[in-house]
Amino acid sequence: MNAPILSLITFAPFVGALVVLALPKEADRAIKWVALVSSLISSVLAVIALAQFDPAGGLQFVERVRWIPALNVDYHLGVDGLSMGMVLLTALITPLALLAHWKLIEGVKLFFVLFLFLQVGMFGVFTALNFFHWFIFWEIGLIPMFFLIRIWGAEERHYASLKFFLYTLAGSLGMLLAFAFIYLATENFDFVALQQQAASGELRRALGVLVTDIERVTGSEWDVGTLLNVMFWATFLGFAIKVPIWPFHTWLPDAHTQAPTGGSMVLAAILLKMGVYGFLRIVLPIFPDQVVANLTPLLLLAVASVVLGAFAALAQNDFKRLVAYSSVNHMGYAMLGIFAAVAFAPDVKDVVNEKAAALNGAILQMFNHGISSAALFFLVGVVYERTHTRQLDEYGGLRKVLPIYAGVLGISMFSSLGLPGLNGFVGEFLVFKGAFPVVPWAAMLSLIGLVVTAVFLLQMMQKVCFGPLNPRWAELPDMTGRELFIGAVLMLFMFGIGIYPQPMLALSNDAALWLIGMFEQRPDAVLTMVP
Amino acid sequence: MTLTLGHYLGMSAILFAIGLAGALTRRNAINVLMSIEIMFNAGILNLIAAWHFRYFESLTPQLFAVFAVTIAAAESALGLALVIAVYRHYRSVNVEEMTALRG
Amino acid sequence: MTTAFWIITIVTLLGALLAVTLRNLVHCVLSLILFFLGIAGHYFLLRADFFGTVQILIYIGAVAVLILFAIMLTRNVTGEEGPREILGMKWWSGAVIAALVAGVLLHAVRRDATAAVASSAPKPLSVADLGRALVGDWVVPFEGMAVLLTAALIGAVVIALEEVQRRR
Amino acid sequence: MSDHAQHLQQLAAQQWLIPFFPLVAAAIQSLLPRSARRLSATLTILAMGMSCLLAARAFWATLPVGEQHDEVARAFFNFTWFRFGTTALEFGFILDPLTAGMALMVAFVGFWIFVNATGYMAEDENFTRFFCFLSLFAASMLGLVVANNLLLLFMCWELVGLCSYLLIGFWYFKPSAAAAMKKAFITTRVGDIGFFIGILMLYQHTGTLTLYNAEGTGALQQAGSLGQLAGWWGLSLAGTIALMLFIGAMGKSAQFPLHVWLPDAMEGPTPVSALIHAATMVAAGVFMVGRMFALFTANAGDWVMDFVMWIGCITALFSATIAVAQFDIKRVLAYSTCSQLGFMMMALGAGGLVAGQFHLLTHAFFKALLFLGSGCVIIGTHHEQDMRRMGGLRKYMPITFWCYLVGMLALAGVPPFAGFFSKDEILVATYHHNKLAWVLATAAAFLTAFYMTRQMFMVFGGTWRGGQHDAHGNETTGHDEHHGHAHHEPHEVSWNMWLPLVVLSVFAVFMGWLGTPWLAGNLFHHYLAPEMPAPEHANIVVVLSVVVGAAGILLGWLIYGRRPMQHAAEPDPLAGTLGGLFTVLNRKWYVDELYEATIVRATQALGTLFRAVDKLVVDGILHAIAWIWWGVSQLFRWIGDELIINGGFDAGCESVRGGGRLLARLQNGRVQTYLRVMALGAVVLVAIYFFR
Repeated sequence: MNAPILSLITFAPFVGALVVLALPKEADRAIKWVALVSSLISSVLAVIALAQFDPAGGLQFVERVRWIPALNVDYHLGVDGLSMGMVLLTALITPLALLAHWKLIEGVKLFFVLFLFLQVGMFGVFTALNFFHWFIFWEIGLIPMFFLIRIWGAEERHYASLKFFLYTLAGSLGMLLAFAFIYLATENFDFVALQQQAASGELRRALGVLVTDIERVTGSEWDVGTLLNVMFWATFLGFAIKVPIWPFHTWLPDAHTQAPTGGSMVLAAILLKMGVYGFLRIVLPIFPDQVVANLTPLLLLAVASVVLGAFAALAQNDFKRLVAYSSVNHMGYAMLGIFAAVAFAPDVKDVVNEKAAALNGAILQMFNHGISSAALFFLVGVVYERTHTRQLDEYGGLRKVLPIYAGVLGISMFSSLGLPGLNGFVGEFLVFKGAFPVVPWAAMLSLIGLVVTAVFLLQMMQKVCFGPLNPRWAELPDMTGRELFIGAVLMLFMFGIGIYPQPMLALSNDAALWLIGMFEQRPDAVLTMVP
Repeated sequence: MTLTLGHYLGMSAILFAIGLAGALTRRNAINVLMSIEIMFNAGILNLIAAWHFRYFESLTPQLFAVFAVTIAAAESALGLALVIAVYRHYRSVNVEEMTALRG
Repeated sequence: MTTAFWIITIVTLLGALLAVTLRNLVHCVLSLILFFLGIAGHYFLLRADFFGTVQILIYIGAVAVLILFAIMLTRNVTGEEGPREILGMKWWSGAVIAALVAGVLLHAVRRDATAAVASSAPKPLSVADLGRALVGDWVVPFEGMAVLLTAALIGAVVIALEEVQRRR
Repeated sequence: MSDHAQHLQQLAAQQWLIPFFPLVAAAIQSLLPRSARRLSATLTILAMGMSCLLAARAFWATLPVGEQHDEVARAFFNFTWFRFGTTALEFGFILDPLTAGMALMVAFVGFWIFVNATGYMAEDENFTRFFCFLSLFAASMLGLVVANNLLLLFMCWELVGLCSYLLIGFWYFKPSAAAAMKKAFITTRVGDIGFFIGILMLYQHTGTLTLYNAEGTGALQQAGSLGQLAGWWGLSLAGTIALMLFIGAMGKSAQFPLHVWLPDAMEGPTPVSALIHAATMVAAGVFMVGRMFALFTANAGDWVMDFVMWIGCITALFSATIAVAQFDIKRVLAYSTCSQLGFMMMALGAGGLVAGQFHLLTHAFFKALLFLGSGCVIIGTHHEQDMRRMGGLRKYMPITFWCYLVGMLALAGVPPFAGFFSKDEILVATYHHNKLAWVLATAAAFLTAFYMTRQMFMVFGGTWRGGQHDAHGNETTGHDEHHGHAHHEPHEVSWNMWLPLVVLSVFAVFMGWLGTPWLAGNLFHHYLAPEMPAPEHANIVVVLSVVVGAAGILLGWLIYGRRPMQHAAEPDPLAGTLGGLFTVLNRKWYVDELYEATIVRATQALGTLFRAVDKLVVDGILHAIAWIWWGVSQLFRWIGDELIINGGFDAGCESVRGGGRLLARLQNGRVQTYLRVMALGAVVLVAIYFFR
C-alpha cells in the first residue's frame, strides 16, 4: 500500500482540530462528535496499519520526503515493533479519554482542540524517525497538556502545570543541546542513520573531528569520551524526567493529581511512554556504549523507582496521587527490563533469550501500564465526579452503592497489581524472568516493590470500597453506560493480554531481538568501555 | 603623525558611544531618535573609512553605505511617524511612559 | 590632511555631544545639523565626494527637517525636556554604559593590526560606477531596498492616518 | 506405546476440561443479575459435578492396572502459550496419580461444600456473587492441580489467593473482614515472592518451567543435575530453588511464621472456610511441595528437607497450643488446620511424600466435614460463633452432632477413623527421621485430641447457654436481619446442609483404610509412589499415638465433660489452671501484635519516609533551584531597577506576579532598559572575547 498511512494517522486529529476550530463555540455536541470521529479515524487507520504490519519487517510504512535540504532534514516516518504497540495504545486511549469528558460543559471547544493537538503530538513522537520533527512533536505533546492542566485542573493546577512544564522543558533542553552537538558532528538528524553511525563507531569519530575543531578554536582541551558521556546524560535526563525515573518524578504526582481525568489518562498512559520509547529509539541505539558503561547507576535508579515509588504510594491519602505514584513504580519495572536487556552478562546461559524476555516484558509493560493506569485514573475521575473528594479517608464501603464500579475498580487494581490472568502479570513476569539472571541484585531488590505494590493497592481498595458505608455517599448513582463502556473496553484488553499475550509479544519480539543483537554483537567495544 | 584607519575607527567609536549615551539617558523620544541617527552615522563613517584605507579597489563598502543610508532614512521617517502617533495617543513623547511592552 | 581631520573631528564630536545633552529640542536639532556637517566633511576628506553630497542632501536636507517637523507636531516649538537630569542615577548609569561600550570599541580598534594602515589616497569613485553596480551585481538588494522604502512610506502614512480615521 | 499409555495421553490432553467448567460457570455468573439465585447455584454445582466426573475418570485411568504398577502412570500435554526471543513458554497439563487424586478430592469435597453453601448463604443478598467466586475458586484450584507447568501453577496459585481475598472479604462492610482479606492476600504474597524467585531460578537454570516433557528436559526431569550445582547458603541449586518454593508454600499453607492470615480468614462465610481454609486452598502448598518433591530431594546433603520438617513441626505444635485456648468455634478449627498442615509439611520434610499427601486427602474430608458442621451449628444457633454461648446442641441438632463427632474422632486420630491412619503414617515417617520432631509431633497430636474434645463438650455437651446471654455483638454476625432471633432455640439445619456432612462422614470413616499397612500393603502408597519403598512400620509409634489420643480425649472429658459449663460468662476451667499462659495462648502468642509493632509499623514508616523524601528532599532541591533562579532575577532587578534605572521609579513594576516574576522585572516595557541590558551584554560578550 502506498498511501502515507502514518501521516494520515498522525494528522487526522489535526484536521479534526481545524474543523473544530471552525465550528461555533456553542456547538458542543458537534465539537465533541467531530473530535471523537477524527480521533477514531486515526484509530481505525492504526488498526489497518496493524493488519498490514509485519513484525519481522523492521521499519515499515516508511515515508521519507526531503524537507529542509539546507539542514539535511527529511520528513521521515516509520514504525517497527518498538513503536507499533505505542501507536496502537495512543489510538486506543485517546478516544476513550475524549469519551471520558463527554459531559464536559466549560470550554468544550478549547478542550477538545487541545486534546486533538495532543494526540497529533503523541502519534508524531511514535512515528517520527528524524530528530528534527520528532522534537517538534515531542514539545507539541507538552503544550496542550500544560493548558489542559492549567485550565481544567483541580485546586493547585497553577503550581502543578508550571512544575510539569518547566520540568519537562528543562529536561528536553539538555537533549536538544546534545543533538545540536550530534548534528554539528554528523550533519544528520536521522535516527536510523545515527543508529548506524553509532554502531559503526562513525559517530564517535565524527565527534572526534568536531572536538579537534573546537580545541583549535578555543584552545581548551576536550575529550570525546567525556563529551559523549555528557551528551548521554543530557539525553537521559530529558527522557528520565518524562518516564519518570526516580528522583526526577516529583512533577508527576502533582501533574496527575491536578489534571482533568482525560488528561491524567493520557498523561499516564501515553506521555510517560514517550519517555520510555525515547530510551528504546534514541538512547540505546545512539549511545550504546554509554548506557553499558553507566549501567549500574541506571539500574539503581530503576530499582529506586520501583521500590521508593511503591513506598511513597503507600503513604498517600489522595486517591489520585496514589495511582500517580503507582505509575512511578510501574515504569520502574519497564526501565529495569530495558536496562537488563542491554547489560553485559557473558556468563549467563542463553543470554539472548533472557534479554529478549526482559525487553519484550518492558515493552509489554509499557502497553499494560497504559491500559491499567488509564483505567485507574478514569475510575478515580468517575468517583471524583460523584463525591468531589479524592481523600481516601472520606470514602468507605462504596461497593455497597456502586457495585459495578467496585467490580471494575477491582479488576483494574488487580491488573495493575500484576495478578495472573490479567495483563500486568505477563509483563512483570517477563521483566523479572529476563532481569533475574542478567542483573540478579536489581531484580531481587525490585521484588520488594512487588509486595509493597500489593500493599498499597489493596489498602486503596479497602479504603474506597470496603468497610462500612460512609452515609454521605448513600445516594450515589452507579456507573453510567458510557462510563461502563470505557471501563469495559479497557478490561477487554486487560483480560485479552493476560490470557493470550502472544499477539502483543509477536509485535515487539523481532524489534527487541534486533536491539539486543546490536548490543550483543559489539562485546569488544563494550568491554573496553566498562571501567 | 600620519592619519590611519585607527583614527577614524576610534573617532566613530566615540561618536557611537555619545549616541548610545543619548539613547540611554534622554527621555524625549525625539532625542532618542536623534541619538540613534548619531550612532548610525558613526557606523556609516566606518564603512567609508574602511573603503578609503583598505578596500579602495572595491565598490562594496560604498554600496553598503548606500544601503545603510537608505535604511537610516527609512528608519527615521518611520520612527518619527511613530513618535507622532504615540504622542497623539499618550499626549507625551516620554519614552519612560511607553511601557506597553511590559511583561 | 591631518590638521583638517582634527578640526573636523572636533566639530563633529562637539555637534554630537551638544545634540545629546542640550535641553532645548530645537537647539539639539541645530547641533545635530552641525554633527551631520562634520560627518559630511569627513566624507569629503576621505575622497568619498558622492557621500559627502548625499550626507548633506539626505541628513541635513531631509532628516533634520523631518525632526524639526516632528518637534513642532508634538509640543511647542521651543519646548524643553523638563527638569534637568544630569547627575541623576539614570544619567550616570547611561553614561557609564556608554563609556564601557566606548572603551570596548576603542580597545578593539587598538588591538586590531589593520587599524594602523595609512592612507593610500585612492581616487574618488565615479557616481556612474556606483550606479552601474547598483543595477548590475547588486540589483536584488537594490530592489529590496526599494521595497523597504515603499513599505516605510506606506507604514508612515498608515500610522499617521490611523488617528484620522479614528476621529471620523 | 501401550493402549493404556495412549489412553492416559488422551486424558491428559483433556485435563484442562476439569477447571474449564467451573471457570465458564464463573464467567457466566459474573454477568448474571443478583436475582438469578437459583440459576447461579445450579450452574455452580453442575459445573462442579462435571469436573468431579472428569476427575473421577482421570483418577480411574491412573489406577494401577496389570503388571505396570511399579512405575508411576504419568501423561502430559504441553502447548505454547507465547513466544519470546527464539524460544517459547509452554503451558501444559498433567495426569498422574498425585494430580488425579488431588483433583478428585478437590472436585468431590468442593461439590459437597457447594451444596452446603446453598443452605448457608440462602439469605444473603449477594448470593449470585458468592457462587461466582466459589466457581472461580474451584476453577483456579483445579487448574493448579492439573498444571504441568510451574508458571501455570503459580498463576492458578495467585488466582486461588485472589478468590480467598474475595471470599474472605465477602462481607466487605465489616471492617474486620476488610482487614482480613487484605491481610490474607498480602501475607501470602510475601511468601509468593519466595515462590517467584524459585520460579525465576528454575527457569534460568533449566530453561523451562514445564515440569515434565516428552524429551525428558522438563524442569523436574532435570532436578538431578540441578542437585549437583552449587546454589546459595550452602545448598545445592535444586535445594535453593526448593527452599524458595517452600517459602511460597509457607505462605499459602499458613506455616509459621506466615500463618497469621489463616485464623483471621474466618471472617468469610463458613463454607468458604471449609473450602479455602481447610480442605483445599491451604492444601495447595502441601500439594506443590509434593509436586516439586524431586527438587527437594535432589541432593541428599541439603538442609532444605530438615527446614521443611522443622517448620512443619513447629507449626503443628505451635498452632495446636493456640487452638486450646480459643472460644470461636471456627477459630479452633482454623488453628487445627494450621496444625494439621504442619503435620503434612513435617511428613514431607521427613521424606514421607506419601504420608504427607495421604494426610492431605483424609484431612480434606474430615476438616471440610468439621467446618461444614460448624457452619451448620452457626446457622442452627442463629449466627452464634462463640462456643461459650452454645452447649447442649446434641439434643437440638442430632444429625450435625453425629457427623461432627465422626470428624472430631478422625481429627483426633482415633482408630479406625481416617485421621488415625494418615497421622500414624506421618509419625512413622518422622520417627525414622528425627526422634525429637517425632516427640513434638506426638505432643501436638495429644493437644489435637484435647482441644477437639474440649470443643465437642463445649458445643454439644451440657445445656444450651445461648438464651442466657444478651444480644451479642454485631461483629460476629454477618446478617443484621438475624439479630432479632438471637434468643431463639437452636434448630437442626435443612437437608441441603446436613447431607454433605453425612457424605463426608462416610469418607472420614473409611478413607484411611486406603493407606493402612495392614490392608494389601498400603494401597495408597502403591498408587502414588510405587517406586519409593514403603516406610518400615514401627509399633511404638502406633501404640503411642493411640495412647496420646486417648489421653487427650480423657483429659478433655475430665476438664470439660465431667462438669459442663453452666453460664456463658463462666471462665474457661483451663484458664484457672494455666493462668497467664492461657491468655498468651488465647492471644495467639502475640504474634499479630509483634508483626503490628515491627513489620507493619516499619512498612508504614518507610512509606511516610519516602513520601517525605519526595516532598522535602527532591522537591526541596527543586524548589531551591527555583529560588536560586528567583534570587538571580531579584539581583537583576536590583541592578536593573535600583542601579541602572532611577532608584525612585514607580510602582508600575510592583504588580509583577507568580512565575512571571522571574524575568518580568527586567521586562518593564521600557525600551531604554532593554537597550541597557543589550549594551551591557555586548560589552560582556566582547570583554569575554578579549580577555578570555
